[in-house]
Amino acid sequence: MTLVLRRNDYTLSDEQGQLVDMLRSLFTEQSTIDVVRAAEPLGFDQNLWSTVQDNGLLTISIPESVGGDGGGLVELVLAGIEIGRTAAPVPLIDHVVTMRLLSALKGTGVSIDALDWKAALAGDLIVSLAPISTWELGSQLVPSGAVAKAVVAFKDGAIILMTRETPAAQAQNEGCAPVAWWSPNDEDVLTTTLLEGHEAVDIWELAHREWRIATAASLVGLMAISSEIARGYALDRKAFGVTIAKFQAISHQLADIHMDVVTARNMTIKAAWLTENEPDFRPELAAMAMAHATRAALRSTAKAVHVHGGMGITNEADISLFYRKVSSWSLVGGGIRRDLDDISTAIDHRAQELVVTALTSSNR
Amino acid sequence: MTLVLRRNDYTLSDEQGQLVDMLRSLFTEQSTIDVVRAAEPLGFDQNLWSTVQDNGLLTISIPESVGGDGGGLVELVLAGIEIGRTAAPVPLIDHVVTMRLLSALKGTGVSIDALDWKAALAGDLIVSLAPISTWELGSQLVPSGAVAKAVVAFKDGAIILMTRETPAAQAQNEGCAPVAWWSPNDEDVLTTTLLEGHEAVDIWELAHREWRIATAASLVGLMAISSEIARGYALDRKAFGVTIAKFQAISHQLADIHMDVVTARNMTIKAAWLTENEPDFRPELAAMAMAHATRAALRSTAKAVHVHGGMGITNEADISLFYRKVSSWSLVGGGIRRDLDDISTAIDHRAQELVVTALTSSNR
Amino acid sequence: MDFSQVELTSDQLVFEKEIRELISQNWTPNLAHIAVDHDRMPKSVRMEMSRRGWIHPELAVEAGGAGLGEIELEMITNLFDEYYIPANVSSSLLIPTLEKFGSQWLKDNVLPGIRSGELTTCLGYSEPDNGSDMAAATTRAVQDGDTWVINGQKMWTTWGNESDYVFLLTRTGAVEEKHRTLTMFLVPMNTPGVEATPVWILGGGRTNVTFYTDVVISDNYRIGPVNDGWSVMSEPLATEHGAGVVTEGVSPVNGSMGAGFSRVFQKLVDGAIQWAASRTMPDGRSRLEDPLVRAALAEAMLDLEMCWNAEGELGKPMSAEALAKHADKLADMAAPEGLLDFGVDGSIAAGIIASERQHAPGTAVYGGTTEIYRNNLARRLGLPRPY
Amino acid sequence: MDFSQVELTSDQLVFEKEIRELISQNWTPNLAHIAVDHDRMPKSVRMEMSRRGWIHPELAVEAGGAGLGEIELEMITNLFDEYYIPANVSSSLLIPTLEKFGSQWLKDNVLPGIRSGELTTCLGYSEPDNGSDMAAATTRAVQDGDTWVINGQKMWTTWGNESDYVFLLTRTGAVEEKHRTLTMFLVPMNTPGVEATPVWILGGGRTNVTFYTDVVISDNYRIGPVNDGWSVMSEPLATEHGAGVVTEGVSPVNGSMGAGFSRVFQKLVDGAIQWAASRTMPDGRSRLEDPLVRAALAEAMLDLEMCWNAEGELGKPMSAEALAKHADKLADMAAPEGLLDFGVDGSIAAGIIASERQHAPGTAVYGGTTEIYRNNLARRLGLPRPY
Repeated sequence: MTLVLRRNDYTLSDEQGQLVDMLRSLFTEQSTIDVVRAAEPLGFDQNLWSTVQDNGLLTISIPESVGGDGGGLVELVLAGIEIGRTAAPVPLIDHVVTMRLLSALKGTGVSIDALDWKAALAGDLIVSLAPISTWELGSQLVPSGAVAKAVVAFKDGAIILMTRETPAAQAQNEGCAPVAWWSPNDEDVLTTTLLEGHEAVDIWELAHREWRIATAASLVGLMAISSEIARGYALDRKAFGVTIAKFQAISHQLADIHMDVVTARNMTIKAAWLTENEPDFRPELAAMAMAHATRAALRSTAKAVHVHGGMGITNEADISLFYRKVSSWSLVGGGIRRDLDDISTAIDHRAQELVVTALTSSNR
Repeated sequence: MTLVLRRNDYTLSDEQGQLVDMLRSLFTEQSTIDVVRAAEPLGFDQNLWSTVQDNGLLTISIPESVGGDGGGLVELVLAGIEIGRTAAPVPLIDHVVTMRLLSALKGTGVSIDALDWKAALAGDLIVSLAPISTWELGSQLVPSGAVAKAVVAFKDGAIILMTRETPAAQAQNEGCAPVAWWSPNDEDVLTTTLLEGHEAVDIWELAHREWRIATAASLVGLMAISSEIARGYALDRKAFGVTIAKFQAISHQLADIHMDVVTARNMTIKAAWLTENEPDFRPELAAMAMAHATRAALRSTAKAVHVHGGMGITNEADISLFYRKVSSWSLVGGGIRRDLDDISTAIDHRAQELVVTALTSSNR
Repeated sequence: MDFSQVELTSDQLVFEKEIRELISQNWTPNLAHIAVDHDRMPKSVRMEMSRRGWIHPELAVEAGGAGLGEIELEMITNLFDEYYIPANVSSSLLIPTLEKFGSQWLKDNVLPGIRSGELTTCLGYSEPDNGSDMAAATTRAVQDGDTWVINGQKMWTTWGNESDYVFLLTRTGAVEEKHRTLTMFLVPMNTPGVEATPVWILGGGRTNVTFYTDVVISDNYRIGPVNDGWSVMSEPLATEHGAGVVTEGVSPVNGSMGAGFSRVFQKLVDGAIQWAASRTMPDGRSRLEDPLVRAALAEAMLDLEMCWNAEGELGKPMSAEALAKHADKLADMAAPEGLLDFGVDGSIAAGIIASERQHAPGTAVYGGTTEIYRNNLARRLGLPRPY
Repeated sequence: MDFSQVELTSDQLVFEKEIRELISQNWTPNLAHIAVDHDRMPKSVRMEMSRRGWIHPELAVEAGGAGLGEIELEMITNLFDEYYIPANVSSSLLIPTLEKFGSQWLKDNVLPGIRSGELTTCLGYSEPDNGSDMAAATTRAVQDGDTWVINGQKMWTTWGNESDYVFLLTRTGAVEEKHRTLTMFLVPMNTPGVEATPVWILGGGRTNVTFYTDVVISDNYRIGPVNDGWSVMSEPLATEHGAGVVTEGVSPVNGSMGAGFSRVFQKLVDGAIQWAASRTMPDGRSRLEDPLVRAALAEAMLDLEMCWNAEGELGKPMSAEALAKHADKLADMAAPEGLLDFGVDGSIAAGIIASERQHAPGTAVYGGTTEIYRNNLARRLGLPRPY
């Protein structure tokens, strides 16, 4: 038995810091709360999408070999956090994760003729992923499926590509996310099988992990901004003659929110770095990042609403908008129940380790 | 479809009030914290048991036909709460529930020759129940099994009676409850089959429900006294110049404890009355009372300890004793996981009702 | 102690049948609309109920009721719930207050209509800058001979756009004097200068901001002594909070608000059960057989039973928090469909879950935040007032 | 950003081997004893470590260390954890404080021994009537020429029965002046008048009440200026709380206390996994295949990962609360065996669960209650001091 130590460095490089600054100012300026409101109910703003395209944000995390800028999952996560902070109505995460998957397929020699690659790379054609495989429902509820013309899914052991002339109709939801039901059996849908076999499973699972991590990042952003809004309100609002932030019943809720934000951010960053650099190490980290971001975002935005008292539940209040987004963004991936199922693979791994330890410890 | 209304009357009758008063003063005087401490680690005090015997408490809830006083489950629950309030080291609940089961068997003509009935009725011979059937473990962990010479269990569709010359050895536990492993395969154990078939299942299940409800009652008592102790400490203790009860972080915990006590008490009383008077109505109420009392007692006593700050975790502090008792008293019945399993039978019942409603509502 | 079923008398069975008919003829239930606490009973139903004395059936016939009892009142509540009709709330709170503090003129001219249910009321307590801290009210009432001139603004005037009267908390002295310079009025909403502007809330409900601009009313509309508004308001407020509920009888013990939220909670659980019953696992078995689904549903049912057993004031915070917790948990259980709005393809009953997730945060603030309830409970436990 | 595995140098591999040998020769792990925070590193191990400069290996050889780095320090922590050896805590906290505030005499005569680990210390902050409110300390130090006379009583003097020195908070002025009349000393525990009485706590650990009766010490033992004890104490206190941890390097980011509790949490989870692996369901399959067991274990693992990702001060309350939550949940999962003490027939690893349920409540108060941590965090977020 030998000790294994790992580094615990969550700091951003200078380049990463600059990327965050750029994204922060871009989304803060362009994705104002008015823009977000105006983009409802569909949850998509074409102008903002054009800005995203024009600023080259769609190729940041795409390999150079297929026309991208060579960045990785970590950069996508940093973008995801900034998108979450303004609830930006653009399908950047779904699109880029899907393009990364398709790039990986291209890398193994799969040809993707059913898709106009150049248009997709530029974002003129939006693509999305169907992160879970609930084919027992007949159709799949697809994030960004109401704005995408191409959806990549996993069915019967194969990675498939579904395309339509126009996006599917949105399935209405409280968060006004552009989710839609897609089915290969739909007569408007053209389906191509891209890859089958073990390699397909591996590539798909990695893409699924990337989707969870990047989506977790967007939830981190939602929580972070909710935390700041609630803090600001608690400092401003007076009751019984004092600022309500002086009440422990309020300030401790704000402390709890902060703990959730920090841990969710750190887990997401760690999962991104390790998935990118050591995909075989602790594959459960992606599901952990998503599960924690989901529950933390659900409870933190609820607390942030509650700290506002009655004002929080009015549609006028910004905080109620962020609250609404959370469940739409998080549940479309199947929810914590499915994440826990994947996390539980770590139980079997650990059970084996413990048996090994028990055996070896007598030989110490 | 016709409306069904039920009464919601939780008040005690005069007789019940008098019983509670009598029990309160008896246990407060006789089962002092010093007595409880001195009875550890076994968790049994012979003097207190003699007092219980002398005061006729063992026959309160036993039918007159078999030598009892004719009271019912509600009276046993009221006794259970008072026992819990002092963590009284006597196996009254396990004994009486088991005697009620044996009485029911007698009522159907089963003869119980393996047991000295008179001695058991008087409490000179302690009997207990093995509330869950975890025979996959080989043995059964039996509450009061370390002080009982006879244990009734359910195995392979039959109600069985196990007897020994001396009680089994205690299995050590943090709460110092007299639990012990019992097995019909043990050479010291004489096993008799009392009843098989459907009737056995029904009688057993009712006894199991009674055990849960009466045990829930004892947890209610534990919580209630913990609540009072914590409240008293919070009023006395000063920090930062004021009584700590002025801090919302403290007072809101005390409020939460109180909510748990009230709901656990009411659920237990309601379950007892309905199990006694309408055993076929909502059979899940027993498991609900036990599950809620368990979780409420676990969290409430933990909060009561925490309100004490560092003092709470010292062995000298009374509150730490009540905290220790909770898991031993509650988990020996199998824990909330098993309760939820029984509660879930109500899902199937409700699913059927909802189908019926859906069908009939169109005929309104 | 008694939890037995109430054997309805033949009169009561007739009563039930009549109400069912009355509702069927005047109302179509909207199954998508489970959280009805911001809607008002439809006027057609109310007028028919009122004509029969059934808005407050427990009152004597002469007093506008029907000389019936607690059981009939509970029957109405349950039937309204069954048909998704909002219950009649605020007016009931005011009857004892008007009887005790109302001017003779109010007793003669307004109270009968409130008793019978012909007239409706709403509550004007909170203000934009004063939510739970009502003693900080700034809406001003200035006496001018036999009349009063009112200026100010109220928040959360639910039903303010469709009520005949507002039970208004006003300031009649220095704000610094807190609860010692408050005065209550029953202001006719059709008085010039009263205006209601909608405020839409999570879940789609409507409440209002109401504006009072140079509203002139007769002194007849005053309730209780000048500057004694705190005493006048405290009883209906306590009743709203669910205080003083007796733990016997046929009414639920968890207070009016707690019981209302528990009824919504029941519908949430029913929706989740219907979702599970209509879904299969990949292996073809019903989701009702999925151990994790069963555990989630069993936990929800357990908490529902817990809420019904919360007494009086405890009912509201406990049911509000249980509702929010299980709206989240059941949405997760039913993910991804749990996020879909009612009526959307694939949502089936899951729309109830999504809608309840939107409704739940409000339940934790209506009638005072859960923090205020815990403060109040702590006081009742003999703990000192928090800082 | 970097989460890569550290490639240990050949020197470091030798270092690891040497420590393993050193431990094996001086220590037998007690698997029943997972919560070791109230035990002290065995003296035989300590002396061997000290001799090699490994108590504070990051210090220069001249300073009592071994001129090694952060990695070696982290290796020691991990190896101690593997062998169930309590870590060296309080003395490390004091080195920077003694360097900054210690008298020259202390620096010359005591600091070297503390650096090398030959001398051990304990903390004397809290008093029976003042737990988290340290500015209310009443243990009095009165100057008498070149000496001080100390009288008072301290609570929670963990290791007070086996330390060479106590870092003592005393009152040197009016109590009403709160933190402005406090003075710190490093009192030799073998001074006449110092006495330690055991206080046994949930889980079986020992801490102490220490009594100081006419304890006379030289002024040389004073640390920092008279009446400036608050400044002297604040840095080690903040370090104990986990403040200022940088989020880079090989150390866990969740602070020393948080990391310690997280390591215990890992053992709890491991114990629960071992329970599940050794149990079968009635149908004969392993409990590891029970969906509800899997869900319970997965949730615990999720929270464990969350705790490792809590930064600095957050590590302690989050890991304390996660530990308590899962001790309860896993005890329930393993019921009825979850209630049995370690080593009892049928308990197998479940004894860890029962023992952790006893240990957990303490983690929420050591070094300040979770409420104090939340107050502090709120302050760091720019919120006003609570009432």
